[in-house]
Amino acid sequence: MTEPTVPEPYVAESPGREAWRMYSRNRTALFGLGLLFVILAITFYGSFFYAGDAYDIVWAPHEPPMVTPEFPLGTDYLGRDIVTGMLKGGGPTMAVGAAAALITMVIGVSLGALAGFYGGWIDTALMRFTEFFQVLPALLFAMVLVTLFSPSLWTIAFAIGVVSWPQTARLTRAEFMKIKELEYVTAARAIGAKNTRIIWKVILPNAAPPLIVSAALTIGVAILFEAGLSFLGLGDPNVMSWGLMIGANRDQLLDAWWPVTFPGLAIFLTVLAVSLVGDGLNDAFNPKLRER
Amino acid sequence: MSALLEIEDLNVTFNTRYGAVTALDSVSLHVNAGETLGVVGESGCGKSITALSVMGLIPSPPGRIAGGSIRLNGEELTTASPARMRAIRGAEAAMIFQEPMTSLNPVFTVGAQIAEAIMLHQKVGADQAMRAAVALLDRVGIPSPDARARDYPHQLSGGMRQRVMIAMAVSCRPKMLIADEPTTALDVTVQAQIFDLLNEIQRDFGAAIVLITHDMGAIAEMADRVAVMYAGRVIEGATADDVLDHPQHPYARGLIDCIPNIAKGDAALREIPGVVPPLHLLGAGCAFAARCAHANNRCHTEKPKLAAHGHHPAACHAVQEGRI
Amino acid sequence: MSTVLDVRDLTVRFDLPRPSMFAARPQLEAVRAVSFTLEEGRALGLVGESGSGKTTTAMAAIRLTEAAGGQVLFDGDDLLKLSAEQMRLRRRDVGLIFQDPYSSLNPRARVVDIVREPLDLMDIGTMDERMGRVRELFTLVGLREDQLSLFPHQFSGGQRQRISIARALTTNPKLLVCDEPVSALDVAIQAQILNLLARLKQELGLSYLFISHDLGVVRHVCDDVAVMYLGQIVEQAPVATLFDAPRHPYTQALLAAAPSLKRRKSQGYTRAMQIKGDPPSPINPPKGCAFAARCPKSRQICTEQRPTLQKSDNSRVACFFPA
Amino acid sequence: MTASFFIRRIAYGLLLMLGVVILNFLLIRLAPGDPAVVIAGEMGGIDAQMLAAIRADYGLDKPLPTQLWIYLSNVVQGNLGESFFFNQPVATLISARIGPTILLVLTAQVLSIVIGMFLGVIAARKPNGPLSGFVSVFATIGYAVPVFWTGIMLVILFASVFPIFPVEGMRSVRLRDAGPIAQFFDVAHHLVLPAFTLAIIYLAQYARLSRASMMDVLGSDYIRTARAKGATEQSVLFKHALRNAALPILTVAGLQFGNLISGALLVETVFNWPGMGRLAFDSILRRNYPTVLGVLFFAAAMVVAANILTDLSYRWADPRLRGRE
Repeated sequence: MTEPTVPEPYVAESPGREAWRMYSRNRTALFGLGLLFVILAITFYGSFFYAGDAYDIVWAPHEPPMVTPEFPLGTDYLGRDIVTGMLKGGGPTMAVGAAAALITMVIGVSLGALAGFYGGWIDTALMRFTEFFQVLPALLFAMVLVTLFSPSLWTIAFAIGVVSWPQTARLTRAEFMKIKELEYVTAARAIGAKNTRIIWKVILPNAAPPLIVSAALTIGVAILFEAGLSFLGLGDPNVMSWGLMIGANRDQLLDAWWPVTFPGLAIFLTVLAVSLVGDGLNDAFNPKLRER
Repeated sequence: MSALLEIEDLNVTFNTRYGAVTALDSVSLHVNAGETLGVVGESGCGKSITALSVMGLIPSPPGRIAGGSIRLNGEELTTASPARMRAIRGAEAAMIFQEPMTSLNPVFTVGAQIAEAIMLHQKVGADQAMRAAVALLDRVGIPSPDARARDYPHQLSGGMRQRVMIAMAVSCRPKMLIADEPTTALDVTVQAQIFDLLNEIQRDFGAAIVLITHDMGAIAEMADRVAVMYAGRVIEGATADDVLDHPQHPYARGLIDCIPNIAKGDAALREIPGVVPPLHLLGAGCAFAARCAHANNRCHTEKPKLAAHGHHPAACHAVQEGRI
Repeated sequence: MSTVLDVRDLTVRFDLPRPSMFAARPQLEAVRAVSFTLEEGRALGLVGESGSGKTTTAMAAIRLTEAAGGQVLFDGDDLLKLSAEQMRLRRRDVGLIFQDPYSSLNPRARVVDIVREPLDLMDIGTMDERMGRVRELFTLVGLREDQLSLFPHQFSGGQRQRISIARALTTNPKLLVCDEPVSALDVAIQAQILNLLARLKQELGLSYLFISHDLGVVRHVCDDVAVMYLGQIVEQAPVATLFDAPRHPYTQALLAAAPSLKRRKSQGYTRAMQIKGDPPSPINPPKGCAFAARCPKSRQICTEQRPTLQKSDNSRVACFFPA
Repeated sequence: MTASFFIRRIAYGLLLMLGVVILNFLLIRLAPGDPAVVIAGEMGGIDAQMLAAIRADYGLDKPLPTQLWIYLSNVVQGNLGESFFFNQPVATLISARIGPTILLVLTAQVLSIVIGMFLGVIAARKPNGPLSGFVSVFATIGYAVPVFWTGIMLVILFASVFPIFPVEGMRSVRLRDAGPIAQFFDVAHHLVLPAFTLAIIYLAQYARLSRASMMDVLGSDYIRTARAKGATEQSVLFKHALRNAALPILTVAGLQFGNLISGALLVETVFNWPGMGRLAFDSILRRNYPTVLGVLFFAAAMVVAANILTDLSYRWADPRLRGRE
């Protein structure tokens, strides 16, 4: 005797597709995604159209915006074009953000997964290690690392990754601990699945939604970090970035507001876009909201 | 004599992503003073919504009482002011819930939580309320009530917590006590204790009890009268003996025959095929028609009314037409 | 009739957090020297309230929980002594069904993969053969082939439990461990699953280790019943004997507490036997009989000595004063 | 029980601090180049004699474990090294600047928690109301704005457009000899912009978090129980719900403390606030490692202290944790 299910969706909607359907219903989240694409497109294509070097002195210093048509956003204290700086500075800022987020996720997810899955002394040891890193104020620690190992895009990305993984590790651990108690994990063991399979094929896919959200938000945090370091003069001095522009011009900020305002706005919009995407993913993955 | 609680043609709707769905459809019930009414049905049939409507605790939004009346002691509750409802809740009508684990506030002692209920409705000081709380804990069979009053909920067992909930509910001697699946989360020996306690409380305090349950066995032991609910409607109502011994509605028959009973052995259980339809997919006809062996064309197109025909009232065309 | 499962003195302990930094780590003895046998083609019910250790006993018997001691003889081997890989390969002979149909299926896998996975893991047959087996199982448990590629959340609770059963049967096990398989389902659906389990047992000659707190369900499904209290079996008997003539006071109390359609308020029903309080904590089990504190028949000896299971005919009871 | 918990918590805190010291040591050793040069600081005006003195002091010619031991015993004696640029012991240098940092960080913390929770609780009453919308938007924006940029914008705004708050330093020069009350108000006046800049990010986050947490709690069974016994809306909201809803805020506030100090570093730099952040910034520009590592040490100590306080207050607020260790 079969039960007729109600309602009967005969189309198998995969979790990913369902998440996208939920995501696309969310207007703010779509706005964030659009904004992100626009920013990426501008910084990517823009640097082709503006062939000049961001370090080139092209005009008189402190030219205000909207005065000279060639320099719509004005020039900085040395007479460098701000539009060029913004276009050339976006790539490195975002690249460092993405690389740092990747490092963060790799360290955080592996340690968190090990701690959460195995528990016992492994968990204790790894969590003590994590707590130790959480005691160090992240930006200060990153500053120390960058100064000791001399600033370059790589050391900056590395330093940001090294200081920001603990939160990801905690989140991953919590997810793993929660999921490993569920019956479908025991079921996998009961049909003879090995630990590696359970970690990779059973728990990780189910822990993925919050981790993906956290990855998106980590990119935002990493961009803010990079900006903060550059602002403090610890950026890669050879690569223009938004934070560097603010840091270089901040001593003259009372004479000229524009060289510090526009790059800051760019950082803000980028992080905003990334975090809106993160929030949207969070809602899309949330089963509670799905039923509305 | 008019009943203590009278629910007439109560309609409750909920806004969902499928639009407004009818959670309660013309529900009529009454409870006489001092008796126990059992409300029985599968999950999602509207038992708890009925109880929450009486207490004025329907989460709103998304829920809304769309029509009908609820009268407690002759007083209309659907139009009562929020202040009046607060005065009634806990004093004239009290409620205990399914999950004793989560129904008590984790950051206050149980004594304080009972004392609060007392102080909300009676002009007594904190000390006196606390003494009354301890006396109540003693009354509901909690050993060393003085010490337990100072405990936090997490320090008590599930059965103890449900006793605390009962103490809190009867603290102002309500005329009516609604128990929403009070033992579902408890072990069977503890469930027996709670049922016995509820019966004792009823004898001593003279309260009418509405017992909401999915367990026909609990109905047999506890209820004087029964209302069987299905998909937001009352489909059968009579004395407990009538319903248990002579169920009329095919759903009620199925519900009784599908229970594996400790008193009988091997016979295959009667199955009710299919599942309860989700509320947003209810059609014009009888909600049970799709699962019913006796359904005909009329069942699929016209909702049967709860009307006496034969033994006792049942909302079924087949019964009313004498087909079964 | 041969023995499928022979459990001897199975003991399980759990570590508890230390009460202070230097104290010894306290342990909770969840299962205390439990022994029972399960014969081929029969269903043994493990009955008890929460904390009685019934689930832990079953999980330890099939090595999903680590046992602290004892033997589990299954097909000539002591399962507790097998290497991890040997045990893994042995899992094809034991199926497992869970309580919660909503958390027992991986929400990110299609049901076809869920049901096929045991064959993949045990490396049985070709892909075509495996798919054939999955279709066969779907029909067997009352699901349709057009539902193969759906995800678990697209099924109702009862259907999910059917999927669980199909998965448990994939590798043709001899033994099915059912952990409260119907307690999360509505009564009408319960009946569907219980009838299915009864049919499968008969058709496939399966043996069940059936865990439940619901005496009605146990009476319906099982051939033998073991009643557990605080990590021990207090009474074991064939189902009719146990329900009609319970000997241990705890069994009597359980039967008195279970609601029955025959006991009517209208007929002035009052409970024959009422036991007080909650089960004692397994952290500090009493020295004597675990049930003594709640037992109406308790005497001095009950609080001082622990009764052992005494065999008579085909039943066993652990009580100094059995009925 | 709680006393022993407190002692254990402090012992663990000291262990963490030992870890920080060892990390500092490792950082000096791992940095490329001569550790003596690293210790002296590149801008410290090094000569050969000075380097030799440093090598002797830190035992740099001895094996690594001995070096670690020397370093540890120095730290235990309160010797975090010498700042050759300021020509002062690092500990002295930092202790003069830790006060303003604590003042800034605590003010920002209190502001953000109090205002954030207030906004969140009010917003939770109407989940779809305008205030709820504002809280979400504000939280998203607050999260995305670089804190130093907020500071810079405020400096531009208040330096030239509305000169009502000072945008630099902690005290006015003209009030150096004024009475304590005048000085107090002077510092408070200077504190407004930095504290607000720092608080705004966390304020936004706490508002969103407490809104979510409050909504969660308001849907719980015990709130229904409170309503079922006839409690008033105020009592439900502020007595039954708030304390439960505050628990996650407390957790996050504890975890965020390190980030708050990081933010203070940037804010101090923007507003020339005479705290540890400025010191760290100045020292890093001069490659003055002992000072930088000293700041790292003290900042970590602040985080450890804050964590202990968080744990204690959590146990106070949540009786479920009290029996446990």
